[in-house]
Amino acid sequence: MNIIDQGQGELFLDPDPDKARAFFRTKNRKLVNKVMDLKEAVAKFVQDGDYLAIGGFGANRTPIAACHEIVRQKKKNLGFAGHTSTHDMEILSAGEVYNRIDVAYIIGLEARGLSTCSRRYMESGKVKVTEWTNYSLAARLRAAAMGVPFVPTRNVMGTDTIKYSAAKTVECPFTGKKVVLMPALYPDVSVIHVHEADIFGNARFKGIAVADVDLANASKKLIITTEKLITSDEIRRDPSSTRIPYFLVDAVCEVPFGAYPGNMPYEYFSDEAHLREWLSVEKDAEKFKAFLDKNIYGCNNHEEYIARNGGAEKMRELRAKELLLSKEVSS
Amino acid sequence: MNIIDQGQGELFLDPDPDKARAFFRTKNRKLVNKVMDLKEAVAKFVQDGDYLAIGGFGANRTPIAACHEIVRQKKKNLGFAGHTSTHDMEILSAGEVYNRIDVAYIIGLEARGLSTCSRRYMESGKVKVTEWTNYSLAARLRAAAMGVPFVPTRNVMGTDTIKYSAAKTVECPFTGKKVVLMPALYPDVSVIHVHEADIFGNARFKGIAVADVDLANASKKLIITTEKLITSDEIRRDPSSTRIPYFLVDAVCEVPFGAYPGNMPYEYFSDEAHLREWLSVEKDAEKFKAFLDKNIYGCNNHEEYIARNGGAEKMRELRAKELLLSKEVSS
Amino acid sequence: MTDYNAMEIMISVAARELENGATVGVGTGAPCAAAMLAQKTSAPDLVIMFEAGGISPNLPEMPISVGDSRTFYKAAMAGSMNDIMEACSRGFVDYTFLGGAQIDMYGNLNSTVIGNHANPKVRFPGSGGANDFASFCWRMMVMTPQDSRRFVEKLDFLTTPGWLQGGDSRANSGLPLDSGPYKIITNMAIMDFEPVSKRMRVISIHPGYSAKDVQDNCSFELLQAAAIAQTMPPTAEELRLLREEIDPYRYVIGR
Amino acid sequence: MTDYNAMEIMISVAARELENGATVGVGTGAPCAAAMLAQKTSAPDLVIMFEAGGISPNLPEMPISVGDSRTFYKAAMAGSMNDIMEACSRGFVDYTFLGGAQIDMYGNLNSTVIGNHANPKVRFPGSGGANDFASFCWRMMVMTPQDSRRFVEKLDFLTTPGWLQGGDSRANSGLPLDSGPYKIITNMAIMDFEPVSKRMRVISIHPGYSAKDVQDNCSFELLQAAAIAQTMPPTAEELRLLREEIDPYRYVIGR
Repeated sequence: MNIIDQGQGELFLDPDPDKARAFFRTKNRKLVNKVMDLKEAVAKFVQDGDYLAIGGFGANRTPIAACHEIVRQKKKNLGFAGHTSTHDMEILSAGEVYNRIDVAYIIGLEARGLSTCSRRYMESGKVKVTEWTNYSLAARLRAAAMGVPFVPTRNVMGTDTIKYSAAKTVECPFTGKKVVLMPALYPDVSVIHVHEADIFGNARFKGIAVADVDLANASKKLIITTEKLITSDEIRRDPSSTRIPYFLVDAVCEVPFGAYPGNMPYEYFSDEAHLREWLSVEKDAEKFKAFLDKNIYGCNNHEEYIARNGGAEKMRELRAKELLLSKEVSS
Repeated sequence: MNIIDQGQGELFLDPDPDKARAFFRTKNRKLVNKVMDLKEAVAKFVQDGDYLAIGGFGANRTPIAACHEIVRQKKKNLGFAGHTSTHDMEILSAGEVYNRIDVAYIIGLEARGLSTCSRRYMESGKVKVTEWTNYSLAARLRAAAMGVPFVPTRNVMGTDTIKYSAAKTVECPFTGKKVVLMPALYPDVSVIHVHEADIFGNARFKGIAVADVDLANASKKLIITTEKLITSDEIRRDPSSTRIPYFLVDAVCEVPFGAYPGNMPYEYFSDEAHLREWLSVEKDAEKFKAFLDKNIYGCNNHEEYIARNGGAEKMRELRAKELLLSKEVSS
Repeated sequence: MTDYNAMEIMISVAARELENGATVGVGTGAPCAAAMLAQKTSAPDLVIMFEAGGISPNLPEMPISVGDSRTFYKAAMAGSMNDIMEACSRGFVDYTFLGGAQIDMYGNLNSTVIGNHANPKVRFPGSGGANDFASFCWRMMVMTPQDSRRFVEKLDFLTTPGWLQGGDSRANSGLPLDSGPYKIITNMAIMDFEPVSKRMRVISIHPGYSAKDVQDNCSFELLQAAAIAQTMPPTAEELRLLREEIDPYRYVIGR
Repeated sequence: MTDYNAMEIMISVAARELENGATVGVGTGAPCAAAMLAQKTSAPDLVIMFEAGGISPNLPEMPISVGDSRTFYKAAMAGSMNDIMEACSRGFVDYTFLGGAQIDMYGNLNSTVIGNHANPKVRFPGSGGANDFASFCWRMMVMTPQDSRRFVEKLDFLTTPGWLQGGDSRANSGLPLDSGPYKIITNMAIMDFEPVSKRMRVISIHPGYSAKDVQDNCSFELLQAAAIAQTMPPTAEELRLLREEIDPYRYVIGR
């Protein structure tokens, strides 16, 4: 193919579908019990140097408990898909667990402001950066999910965003138009948080999917954290609701409130006060160290973290906020 | 792009995404009542010469009532996506409504045998044929849904199937591997049968999706036939269940048992006796003419067709069969 | 004269640009407030889409994130990012509102870095969905304060496409045809783009500001429309809706 | 010796090829019967997938269509055609069973036309999902009657890829690496493919048939394995399962 234009950014992963096939061929297709502790799942499936992707959307249905555990286990030299990453990136930056990143959206927490910690780490020179966009990374996951080396898109042309990416512009042989080829992205390991899963890994979630279905299909290793385990009979009673089939999944970890302090649709809203505390405490190195010791390094698990930040009463508040119960009271 | 190989088959539709965009720009995005009689919807949105695609899978969640209406209105010179087409094609062939076809699966009714009527029409020389595969046509719809002129796949290489298609083989600029580019397919009009829809066109279905979500996104005009209308409040109570958003939809037609004699998941099983009758009566031109007069031309609508083939009692039987109630009785 | 602040007039002006029955891809903050105001005034059938998957929600309050539960509250559909981005790519989305650290005379935006990319002086979030929306949606609008450090001669990094280098450059770029920047709304004025050169052009100035004020707060030369209008200030009703219904806690409109 | 018919031995032999915990993409009829038999004997954890979207159903009876309700009855997931085909494309599906009107010495199949394509003597259904499964699944198997008109020197139309022209031709074709035809199961014998030439080779002959019978019912020269086994006939248990549980109405195994 004649390449009209191509980015000079580094491609961190091999888009070769035959190499991915050789790996996927070895994955176990049996219905086996994959339930394990999150500590064990992260120790077993997140290896130093792996390329990591995190499901959800920044602080929405995001496996925050897993991000804490990855930092707690002091993983190093990870690659990271900075795809709609917000609080997840803030946590991973605090642990400096990654040294290369595909950027779509980073550093910011949307309307909440920017993370000093993420920004400091991104400006430290310790991180290799390739630039993409939200759709570009979603398209790269789609290509991997399809088992092809790329998919075409029509964004980024004419910008520095493509110049610092690893995409290539070619001429469409059907229309003569320019299209951008987005190379397949097969993360080594991903973590996705869901509402319900069975012990084999069949998983359901409610609300927006973001890019999680393609992410699940594209990932070589996949850890599912779930608000609760359900029976396989319940999964099979309504197979139309299954979003992630079991054979993609390596570990199933039951982590109630696993997206806290983020938002879990229909279950609990985000803890904005705690997220503001993160953003402010980051500005003071001393305070931030103490904050991390309290909330991550000093906790054995997510349950302890929640206990230190309001516990059951706080969860009740956040559930009421998610369900907008106040509007019912006032009306 | 250097073209290594390309099919000699005719490409019946323009894969240019800018032309599709110009059309989609003009589609009404307002929440307006789109409920109308199927007769009116077919008269209004299926024009002679249009390229037609039919949702579902042959005789499963397929808009059979719409196929009858298209034949009843004697539409002519349609293009047709022969994608997993079985009983739908049998009906459309009986009316000789199409004169060009993209073939993935045609003529057969799977385990039931082959349709003499479809085969006779396909062997008549009246139909232009381009060859594809089930996934190739699904991929072409996916490309259209993505708003790009093609997507790559790794099937068909080295076969006559690609030789008689309109696909092109190129070298992947990332891996040097050969990939096939499947041109986008934007049907002029499609019909999809669902379980539930609101008056604006927000639609839900249960069970397998086949290629209907991409088909809905790819189609320039879209007719939804639904087992029943539901309130928009019910749609909005559970937006995660919406498979087709209203702005894709031009007409909503409430057609109970609209997939009969095919299978509608969780509602009614296929009427195998009646499908066998179709296959046998086709072999005798006289008998077939009378059969079509009785079941299509002589009916005003699907309700009359059902009344002539067992009516409510038959529908009860097929529901019991779908739900496997006999196994509960016997156990 | 009704009393209002800079954010309130920007949001009111932006809302008026959205006609009834249009589709708009929005982010959090001012763009979302503008879309909500439009729904409560001239465009009750305006269809709001959020890049994370929310389609046509009945927003109960302003979202904090484009992916939080509010973005698909009583929505027509809770879809995926690809559902939204592909709808944009197919030409189903009419408008989007974007912002950035820098904007140039062709409406190109920088939200990536200040300084050079290898070791930037300042690192920003990057494109997010901005480049995608600006590439795909028919008409891209920007709400931003009028400030010489924002309105620059040359961007440090071209994150998101406007009219690129002007003239036919966008038409020849490969980006979808006939899409591009439409209006730039600041605290001082409304700008569009001169059809041939695609350079930014002042078409309306807000009460209390002069053409000189606008140019003095822009580092490149602004074209002037033949007739420059005076912007209609926010109406009492627009202000009431913003202050009482849309942003009662003044997260966006401030105090 | 237990009494059985041609279809029963083909299905029994096919079932034995499917190891426990493998994934298999199947159609209706004999392939589905073989997969169901495997689940009831040596491969309880065999995962069945149907091209229309059904993943790992608990089949209550044999489906009439690869898209009917039975194909996702109590399934792990009722997905889409792309969910299945993309799983195959990614290398998640180990086996598939196919058939056709013609097969050649390299396991290529014709299910499109007899005669020339422009005006065929006979028109068949076309590829359906066969080309896709044969392109993507690791090991493609065929169940077909041994018949000189089916086992032909040259196909009228190469619908579905086997080893193409043999040797390295498939490896160089662009199709996924290391995928291809594995076993051909007929009413008389089991064939595999000689590793270098990729030509069809007899490895086992069913009771009651000779090497000559097999060759006499094939239009091309069959290679012979160094040691040719005698196929184990269907066991009483295999026959009981087929006749009583899997196909009680004998739709597939006949009377």
